[in-house]
Amino acid sequence: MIKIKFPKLKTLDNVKLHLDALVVGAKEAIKPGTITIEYPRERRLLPDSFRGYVLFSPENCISCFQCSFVCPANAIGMKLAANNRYYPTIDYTKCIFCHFCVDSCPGAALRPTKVHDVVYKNMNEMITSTEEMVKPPKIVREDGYTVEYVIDGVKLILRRIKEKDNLIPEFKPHEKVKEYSACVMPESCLACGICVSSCPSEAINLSVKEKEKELKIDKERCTGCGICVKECPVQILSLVRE
Amino acid sequence: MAITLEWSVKIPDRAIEEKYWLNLKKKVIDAGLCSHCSTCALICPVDGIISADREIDFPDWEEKCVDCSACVRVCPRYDYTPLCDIGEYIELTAARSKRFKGQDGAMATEFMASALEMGLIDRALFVGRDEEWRTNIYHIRSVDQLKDTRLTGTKYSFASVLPEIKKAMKTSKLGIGVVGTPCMVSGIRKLQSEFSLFREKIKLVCGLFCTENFYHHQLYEFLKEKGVDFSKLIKTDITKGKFIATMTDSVVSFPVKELNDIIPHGCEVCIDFTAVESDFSVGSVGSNVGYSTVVVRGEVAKDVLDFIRENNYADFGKVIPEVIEKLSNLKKKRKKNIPEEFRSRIQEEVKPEESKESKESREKESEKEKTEKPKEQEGTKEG
Amino acid sequence: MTEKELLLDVPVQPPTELFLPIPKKFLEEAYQGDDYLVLVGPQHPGSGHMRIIVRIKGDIIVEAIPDPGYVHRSIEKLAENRLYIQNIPLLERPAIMDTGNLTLGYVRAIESALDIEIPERAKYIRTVLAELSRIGTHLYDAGILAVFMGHTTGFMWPFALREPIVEAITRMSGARITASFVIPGGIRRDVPWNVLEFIRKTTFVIERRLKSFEKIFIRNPTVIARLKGVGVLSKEDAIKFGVVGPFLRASGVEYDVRKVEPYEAYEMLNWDIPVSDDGDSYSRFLVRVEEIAQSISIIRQAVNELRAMPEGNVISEDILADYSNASSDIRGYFFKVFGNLILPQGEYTALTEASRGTLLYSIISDGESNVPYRVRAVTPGWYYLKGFMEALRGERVADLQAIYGSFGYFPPEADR
Amino acid sequence: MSENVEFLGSGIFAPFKKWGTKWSLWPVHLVTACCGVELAHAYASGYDGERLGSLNYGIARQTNLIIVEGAISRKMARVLKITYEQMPDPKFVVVMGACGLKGGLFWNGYHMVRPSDVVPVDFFIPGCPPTPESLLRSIRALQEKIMSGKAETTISFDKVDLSEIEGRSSAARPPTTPKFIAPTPSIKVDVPKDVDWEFGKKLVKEFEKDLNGLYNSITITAKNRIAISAEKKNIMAIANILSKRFDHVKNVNVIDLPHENSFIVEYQVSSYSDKKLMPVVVNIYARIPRDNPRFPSLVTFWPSADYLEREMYDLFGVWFEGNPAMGERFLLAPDTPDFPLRKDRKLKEEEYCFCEVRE
Amino acid sequence: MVDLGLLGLTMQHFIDNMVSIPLIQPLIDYLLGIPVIGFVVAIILWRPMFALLIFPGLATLMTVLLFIIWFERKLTARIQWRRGPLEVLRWAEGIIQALADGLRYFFQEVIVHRDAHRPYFLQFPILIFIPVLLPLLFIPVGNIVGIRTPYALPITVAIVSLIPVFIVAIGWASNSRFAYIGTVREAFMYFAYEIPFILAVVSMILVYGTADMVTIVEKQSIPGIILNPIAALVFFISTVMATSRLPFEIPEADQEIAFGPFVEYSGIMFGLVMTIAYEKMYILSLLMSVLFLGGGNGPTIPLLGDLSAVIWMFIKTMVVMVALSFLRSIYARIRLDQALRISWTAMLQISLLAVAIGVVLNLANVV
Repeated sequence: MIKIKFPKLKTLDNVKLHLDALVVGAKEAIKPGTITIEYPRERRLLPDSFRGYVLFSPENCISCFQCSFVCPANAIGMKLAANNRYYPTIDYTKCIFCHFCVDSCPGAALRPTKVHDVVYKNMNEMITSTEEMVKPPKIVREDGYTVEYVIDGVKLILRRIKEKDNLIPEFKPHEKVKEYSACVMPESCLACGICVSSCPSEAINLSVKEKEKELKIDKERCTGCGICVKECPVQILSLVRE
Repeated sequence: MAITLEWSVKIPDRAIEEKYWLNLKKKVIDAGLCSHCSTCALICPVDGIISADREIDFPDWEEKCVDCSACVRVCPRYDYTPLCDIGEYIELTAARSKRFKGQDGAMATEFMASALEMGLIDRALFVGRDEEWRTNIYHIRSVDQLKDTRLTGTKYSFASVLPEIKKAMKTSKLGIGVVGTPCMVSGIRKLQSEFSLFREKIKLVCGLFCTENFYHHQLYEFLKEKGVDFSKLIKTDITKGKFIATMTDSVVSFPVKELNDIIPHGCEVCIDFTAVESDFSVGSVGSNVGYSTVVVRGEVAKDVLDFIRENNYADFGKVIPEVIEKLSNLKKKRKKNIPEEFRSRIQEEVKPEESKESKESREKESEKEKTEKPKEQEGTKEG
Repeated sequence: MTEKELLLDVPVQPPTELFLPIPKKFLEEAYQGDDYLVLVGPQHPGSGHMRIIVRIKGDIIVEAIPDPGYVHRSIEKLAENRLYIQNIPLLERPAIMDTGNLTLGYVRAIESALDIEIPERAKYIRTVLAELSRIGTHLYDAGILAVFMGHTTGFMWPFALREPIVEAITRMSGARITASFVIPGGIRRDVPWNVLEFIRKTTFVIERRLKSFEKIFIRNPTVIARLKGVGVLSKEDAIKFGVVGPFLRASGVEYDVRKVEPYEAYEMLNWDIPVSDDGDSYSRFLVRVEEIAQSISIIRQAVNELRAMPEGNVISEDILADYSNASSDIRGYFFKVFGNLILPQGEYTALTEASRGTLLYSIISDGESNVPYRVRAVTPGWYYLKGFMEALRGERVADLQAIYGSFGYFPPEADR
Repeated sequence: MSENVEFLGSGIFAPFKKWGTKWSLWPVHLVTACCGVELAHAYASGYDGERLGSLNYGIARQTNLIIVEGAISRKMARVLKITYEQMPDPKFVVVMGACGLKGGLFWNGYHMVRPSDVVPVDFFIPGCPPTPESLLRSIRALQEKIMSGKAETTISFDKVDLSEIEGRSSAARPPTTPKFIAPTPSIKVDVPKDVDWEFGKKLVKEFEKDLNGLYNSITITAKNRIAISAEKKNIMAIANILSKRFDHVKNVNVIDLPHENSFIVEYQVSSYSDKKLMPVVVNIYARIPRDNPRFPSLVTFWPSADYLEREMYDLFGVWFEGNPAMGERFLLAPDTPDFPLRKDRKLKEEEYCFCEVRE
Repeated sequence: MVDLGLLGLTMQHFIDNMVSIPLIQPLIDYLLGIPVIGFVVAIILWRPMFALLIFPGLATLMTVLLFIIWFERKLTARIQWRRGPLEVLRWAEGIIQALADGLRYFFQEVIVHRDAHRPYFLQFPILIFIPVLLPLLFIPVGNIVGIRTPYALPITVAIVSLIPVFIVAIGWASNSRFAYIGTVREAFMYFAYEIPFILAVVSMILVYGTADMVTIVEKQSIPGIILNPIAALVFFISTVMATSRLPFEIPEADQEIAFGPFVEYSGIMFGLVMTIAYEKMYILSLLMSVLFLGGGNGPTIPLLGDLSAVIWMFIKTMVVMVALSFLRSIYARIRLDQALRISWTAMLQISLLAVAIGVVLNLANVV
């Protein structure tokens, strides 16, 4: 335990403290340690893992709804696109940029960017539909320099590089694991067809014979999104690893 | 656990060329056979079939029903094989629980509590009631939750117990115990025969002696006319042909016959008094006051009974089988309401001639019993 | 806004319709006596987002009644209908500058419920993040204390020193302030070596600039005059009114959750807790300054330990179950692993030492739903609000701001 | 505000008015929520808002810009309205942070208000908290709006046609919510756990000796955690005995069990003075009926429980007899629905799918 | 030639007492030739009018006001590791920031809230300019002086001490709770610094033996600060208190009582009220350079004639103002009772010591 004790000050120490303060002030006035980034003209170099606006690549998306489920602010809604698939749309009025969606997307369809300094004039412009999330957005930029925090020894140096920072970092997707859904207890199946109608990639098909119904899961088409496993009323489907 | 990518499911043939729900509606509900056991509400994948305080219904079935035939496969009354008499059993005793107090011996509660303790099941479904005695279902997971008085005691109105099984199955690991009327028990047995998942999950099924059940709103208005104040009502009972509603300050009683006009159709065609297909059935008929008659049928129920005996959670007593037979024959009189094609399927239980000495010994006991207090019960008793 | 409400006059009789949480008789009493009722309101430049109703006789405060709740965002009600992992950003919002400690508390409650042991590297990185946010919060409160006493340099320098810390947290987690980096079982992704090296070097920058900050603010005679012997809270009062954290240690009680119930890597590192006896505003401030020095030494030791450790495994195996390939970066498997997290039945209480004091999370789960039944979060601000109000009693009105700043009272954290 | 911008743009002095206001947008010191951290960073040495002439000033009368930092609760809405009315005329409002737009993380909270319903807003900044750079971008955008007279969003997207990606023949059935809430859960606060904690076992024996007959059960629920269940009537007696060894309260908690028609009220106490008892947290709890919840207040033994009890009255409606300031609203605004934390007060549910293509 | 016969003033009267600037003498002669403009130029360059309009007077006051507000923000920013006002005029480091603020105030709505005493609320900020600007009349620069009287110093001090009365009136007129507390604090501070301030001036009068500023300046072969440094220190500290600058920013403590007496002002009224403190600082630093730094004395620059005294005086005043605004970034605000204790105990004793030194120097009539 460190005992904190502050001695009673006599007038002489008081004057010394006054002088210390004035000397420090004067020293800073002459040789200041300015660390200001002049934003409109300069921009701070952000790490590639910065959590800014989110980009979307539709071909990797398996519309598994996981980004919409995980969003703490319910900012992601899955919208029915023209090709009858559900794609995420981000409502930036509610988005808190926690990137749980980027971390949950099994198909690595959502990518982070370094775009963050954006301002809107009204709120309904902030709901970006899926079509708008594919191409990198164009923002108003007035910066000529990029400032990087560099420390050597005890000095903090703001190194100014005279080029515009590329706001779209290259993104290496995580290594995916092939999973497909299979039935664990076929004799309890109701043949209700809910898994057939909720499978986003139409991997399960139901054929009706005269006295019985045939169900078949196409291992290649199944993307392992897990919706059928979740929706099955009797919970008899489960995801199986390759 | 065979993991397959292709499998087939047998489906029953259609009575009418319409969606299976319409088949069910026409052949069972409109035909007056529906006993409101709500097994179809349990199995419906889109939770469309509603089991509430009115007839079973599927509101917007045109676009919600996926025509999967599950409801038709599980309905016990679809091709109805009526059951009657006591059916074979391992043991027939009367008992009274020491830990709980219920309608009579509170043996259904006792059985479920000891099953929970044995670790046979981890979830028991009980019928509780709110202020207006409307039924709602409680998921009981521990013994001390059963102390709540609103759970025990008979509620003479329909309770949609089976849809709650669907919710309980999601998270119950060991198994589920259910208490229900004979029609519910036959619904569960039909369900288990069709889908193996329910065989594993539903471990213990308790049947109740039941003559008939009522829709809550009909019973509620009927009793209101009789002057029953539901806020002060503490117990309802049918003994000696009389319906007795005891309240904190007064008692209202009237002969059961008057209830005949509000008996639903489903109960008029039912002749199963002692829940023949249950693991064990409980009722107040045939045992003296404060005791419940327990008919142990399944092996599982036998182990639970032995468990109760070891820890002597209950004390046991005499049972008079004739009284039970008398009542089940009384209920068999309803055979005439069953439609033609089903009546042929009833297997009467041929009474084996009794060996002489067992008969006298039984008559002696019955006189002794009669001298104490003549008793003749009717109606659904929940021990 | 009805016309009457905007009438800011000085009435003779007490206002009839008033939305203050004080009983009517208190008002009449104040108006009949020669006391003066001052509302140090939420918009007042000298108070945070709350109103303090101060009853003063002449220049001496007779009684101070708080009117919190201006930033009450119903965190506990929202936490009851979100998944367990969706609560991590939610429970970090009361004090976003203290992101490491607040998320740590909630996540440790989950881990104590699931009985999982997190890998060694995750423990050290969590300690570094917690200590970084501790330094950040102490600097934030020093800045606010300075602005309350009119010392603009005292406001600007701590926020300048916060910039390298915020840069460190950005490189570590991706977000400047709200990192939401701690997840049940470890942290979201492994921190590469150059970022850890940057963090270690940041501590040297901060230490050097703190020396000149000490001369211009901490040892400044006017600051000493304003803080010495003001808002004294004796040891018995501090315990009686439930004060926590550095403000409890400043009144002489040697209590720090990191020492009493050690968690993460605090056991394996050697550091010490500063305690002072005189309990006035200045000792509260000095205790926090000494804690910055302790946190700096903790970070340096932790980064040295981390240098020796193999990179990679930062999420515990038993929570990943069959997605064990995601043990160095949760990307791609976050919802698959945590989507259906269910805690066993019971109540799990976890205590953590946030920078402003003891932080209590108690999660009650019914063992079946993947949504907590009840999450009770009591933040340090809510503990020492009572002690703060009692410390104001008998002080001068002009000192209200100095005591407010010395307590580092942050209403969003207190109101939750 | 459109008429503000018109006022600045009209008349022969227009260029001076615009130039003067452009380079002197002083935000008022109205700290509303936790985004204040990033506002402070924007005006501190890191980014220095004063470069653009914008000085963080203290009083509403002398400023012309309000930066609403984050969440506005019902109580703060009145203050925001009064501050806005106090400001002299050409005034602008910038809302900062997701909480200020549509409630962000607290979108379905019962205490939240949208600033755009209280005051007319010029610019909205996404982010939680938005970075200082986006805050200075909003000052720049406001300056452009003043000079050019019309507001411009600083981001533009270009659309992409999705139809050629191979999709489904017909729309799939959207999945249901991932949240599963057990219908009638059973809540046990004292689930025993065998943990090797010698001191705890000794402590439990001491409690059994001291409180003989007063308690229902004493269980060790985890290391350093003991739960004592008791009846409401002898809570005061237990508190009296325990307050000799434990000197402060760490938590007053109420758990609502609507299906069992009861509340569990918990007091978690610990001790600062006794070194060995420091890590121990003892949880004393009792059940009380739900319709007229009254509970003896333990303020006399532990004054530190005062505000915790008043908060529990505010949120649950449990009346703590003996607490001096019981009954008044403490945390909640007068117009909030009362006792909001009870389970039967439902919040708006999440919505995962805009199934029909909207707007 | 307009003949103001009735006042008996002819242009000649002005030309006799004209500022002599050899550098631009031919230009002035040419301008005097033009009938009307000549007369105006003559009046402007007439020494007393020059003192009023140009040097210590209006023109310099306006430029100094603009400069010092910008310089203070720039200096504090520099000490606080940041850049301060910049983008207004990027190449000149934002020097016209105060102009932008002033323009914004000018066009902002002036709110007079319902309970303020409307006439006084609007008049006092304008009336306060009388005590603030009047002393400029008596401050000499070389031989340029408004009115030369032997009682110049007491009059200046008397007028300067009138300012707090007006500030109290402003606070009373705005009838708001915080303004009320602000005015009470202003009154307290007024008692605090007035006595040491006057004693310091008296000690300097004793040192120089005369109260006429012109003779004081002439007598200062050795600058006053060396003669009586203690009086200089007391004068400096009481200037800090008078202009309520940190560490004595108690009346307008914007964190505690929201900008004191001026809390209700907005728009141009606030512009005027905000500049009072700066103008008072300008006057007192002029007075300090006259009394202690030998205002106007200094090696004469050949071609400028009278202007060299003006330049020296300007430099010395700027030095004092820079010193005053340097304190803003160093100190925190001390409490009112601490300020009173400092002024009534320490400052009073030091100022009595200064008077004693003054008496000694007077007897030894050093100067």
